[in-house]
Amino acid sequence: MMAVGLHHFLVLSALLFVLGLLAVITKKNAVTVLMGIELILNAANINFIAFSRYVDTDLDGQLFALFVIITAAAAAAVALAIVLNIYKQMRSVNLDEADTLAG
Amino acid sequence: MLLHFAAPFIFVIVAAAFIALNLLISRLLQPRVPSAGKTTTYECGEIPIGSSWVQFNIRFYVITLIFVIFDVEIVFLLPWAVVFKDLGWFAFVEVVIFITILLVGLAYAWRKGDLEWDKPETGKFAREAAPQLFEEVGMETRKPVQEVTL
Amino acid sequence: MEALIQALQSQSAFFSQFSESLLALIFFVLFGLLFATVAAVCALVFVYLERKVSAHMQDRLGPMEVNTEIPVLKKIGHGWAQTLADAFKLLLKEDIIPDAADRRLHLIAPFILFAAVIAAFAVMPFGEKLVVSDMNIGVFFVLAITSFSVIGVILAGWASNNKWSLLGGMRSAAQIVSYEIPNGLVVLVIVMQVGSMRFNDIVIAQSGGILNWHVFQFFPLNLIAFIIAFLATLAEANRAPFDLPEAESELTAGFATEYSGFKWAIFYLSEYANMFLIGIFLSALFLGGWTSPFGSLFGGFFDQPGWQPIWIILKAVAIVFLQMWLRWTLPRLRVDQLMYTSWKVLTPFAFVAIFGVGLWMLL
Amino acid sequence: MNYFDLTFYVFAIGAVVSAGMMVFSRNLIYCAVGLLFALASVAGIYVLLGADFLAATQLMVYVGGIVALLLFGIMLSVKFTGVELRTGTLQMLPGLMIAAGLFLLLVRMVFRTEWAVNQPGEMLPTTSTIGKRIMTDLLIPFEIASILLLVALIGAAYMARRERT
Repeated sequence: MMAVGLHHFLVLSALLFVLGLLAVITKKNAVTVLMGIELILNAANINFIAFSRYVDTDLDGQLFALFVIITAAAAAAVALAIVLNIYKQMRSVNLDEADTLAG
Repeated sequence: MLLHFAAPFIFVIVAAAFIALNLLISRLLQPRVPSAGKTTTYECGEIPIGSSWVQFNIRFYVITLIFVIFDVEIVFLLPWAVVFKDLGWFAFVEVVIFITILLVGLAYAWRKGDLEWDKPETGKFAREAAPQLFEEVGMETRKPVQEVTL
Repeated sequence: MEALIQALQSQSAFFSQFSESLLALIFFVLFGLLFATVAAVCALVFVYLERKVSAHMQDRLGPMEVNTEIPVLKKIGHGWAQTLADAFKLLLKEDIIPDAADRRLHLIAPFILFAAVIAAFAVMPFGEKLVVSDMNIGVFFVLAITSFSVIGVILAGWASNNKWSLLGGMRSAAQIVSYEIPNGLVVLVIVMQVGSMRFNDIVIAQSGGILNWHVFQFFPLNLIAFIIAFLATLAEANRAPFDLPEAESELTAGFATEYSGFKWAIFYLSEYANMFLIGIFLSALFLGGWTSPFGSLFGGFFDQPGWQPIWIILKAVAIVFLQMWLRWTLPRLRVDQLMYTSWKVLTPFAFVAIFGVGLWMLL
Repeated sequence: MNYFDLTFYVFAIGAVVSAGMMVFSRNLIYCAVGLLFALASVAGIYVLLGADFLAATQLMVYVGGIVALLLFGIMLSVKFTGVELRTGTLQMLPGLMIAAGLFLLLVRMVFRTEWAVNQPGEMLPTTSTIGKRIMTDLLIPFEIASILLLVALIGAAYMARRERT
């Protein structure tokens, strides 16, 4: 087993990314899909920070990750508000049932 | 630097082990006589109606939402606060703009009543229900209690 | 901590055969155990103290009289045995889990609450050298790790599947998140003045006597900040007059309603450990931490390293006493007043303090 | 194996197992708890990469903020009986196949690429550097972030409030 380096972090990130993607494509419930998106963003952040440590040794990657976290917070807030509105309209948050566009 | 972060991590593990050990000791010492009455959900002696996993007031969500936005703001301001002494006026003006923009959000939530919780109406009982009650028992109706404003 | 390990390695042949990381690991485990035990003992002492304080303030009889029959110990009096008896009683009590509850989450919730508080103790400065981990983001770390308690409270409330628990958990979570904002903002005020988030830097910036403490700087802005921090931490710990989540008359015992035996005790361990943590946190930020109030008055006698832990613990206990005093003096707030205090009073004043201190420093 | 590697594997396994719990659990609250532990483990990974400030940010924003928000979101959007607190899954088998394929592709890419790896230096505190960068060359994103947060606050509060009236 080789010493932990860039590759280990990238593989971990890839694993978390596909798990997040799996949640997004297979779950019915909108809140769980949102959780999957958060996991994907975290996987991307691991990549940013790993590159900022091992490849480009200044803090660009970390700063990018900081802005990603902030955008994720804003996105989660708005997305949950939308989910609550869908629930109010349809009495369900299952995405396969939310197929009407008319208000 | 890693050592600095190892300490809290190990503290978490030790704290968990500490609780687990105590729970185990407690488990060995305690009597275990479960009965239907004991393991019923507590509802002041009544038999519980329905599950408690019910829907909640939307206000909880709105308050948490405002919290998340301001939490992010604090995270952004901490690095600024660390370097504030070195940077001076320029950084101060930037942050004043930053905070002012977010204060607009707070003012909006304030104005729209998102920060209000349902207020109990003081004096409602004395005004509406009490006179009728007094009348029923044949007592003299009293003046409503002076409303207390806080 | 590194200095201590290196000193040990250079001093003794026995220690020098181990690597530095291994020694650090052992130290952390020992200190973790120490703090977990201290938290437990703290809870016992503080429960005793709370009973005494309440007994004196409200002229109660019970806590003053409970005693053992052993003649020598009986002489001590003052109801010293009651808390000890409580501790044994809680260990011996049956742990009842309701059938309707979610057993796994019901078990996890107290772990989260307790572990978060103990982890925060790792960065607390008990002296210049007496700090387990003098992290460069210390203050921020405390803010971050204590936010776990929101999750613990929601999970405890939800897992019990009881209406009182759930309502108590929700209220508690809303209260904690509301008061975390003013708390974080006043921490900013201090970080601005010091230019560092390391606890020891913050404490050293206040050395040289009582007048250099942050409370008395930038008068009255820092005093306002201290009051905001005190009220916000009081509310985050769910202490009276902000103890709505466990308002006995309406919610039985809040999120702890369905907990019994030792699991219930863990909530109380966490609460009292949290009070002590708040005491140390506030005294490090505002009241000079481990520095003495006398400065060079007695030839610097009270500034010797041996006094440092005594000073900070004295200050922390004084703050804990203040919290108890408030509990037995003030009535409980209503929910709408609670939200009003946080968002419409404390948060705007915290912003005023930030702007004011910033302008003052620049002018 | 040294302590760094050991800690990495602890956090990596922790993150993957809890992410798996999030994906495969049917109970919504368990999903949220899985996400919680995955995010906390990722914070540990950040520390191992020398990102101290970001690790604390991760705990503060994700654990204290977003997970709490998600928990409230779950509790606000379930039906009254508690039975509905479950989430169904669709097309699990094709989903698994796509995910496995994508994972293999990513791993292949990771090992095929010649990364220009530098020898990582000593880990230094990052906060003051982040503060200086935000105040100088990242000034515009910093101010735009405040507008983004303002818009998110107003928009989300407006949409959530519609239910009340």
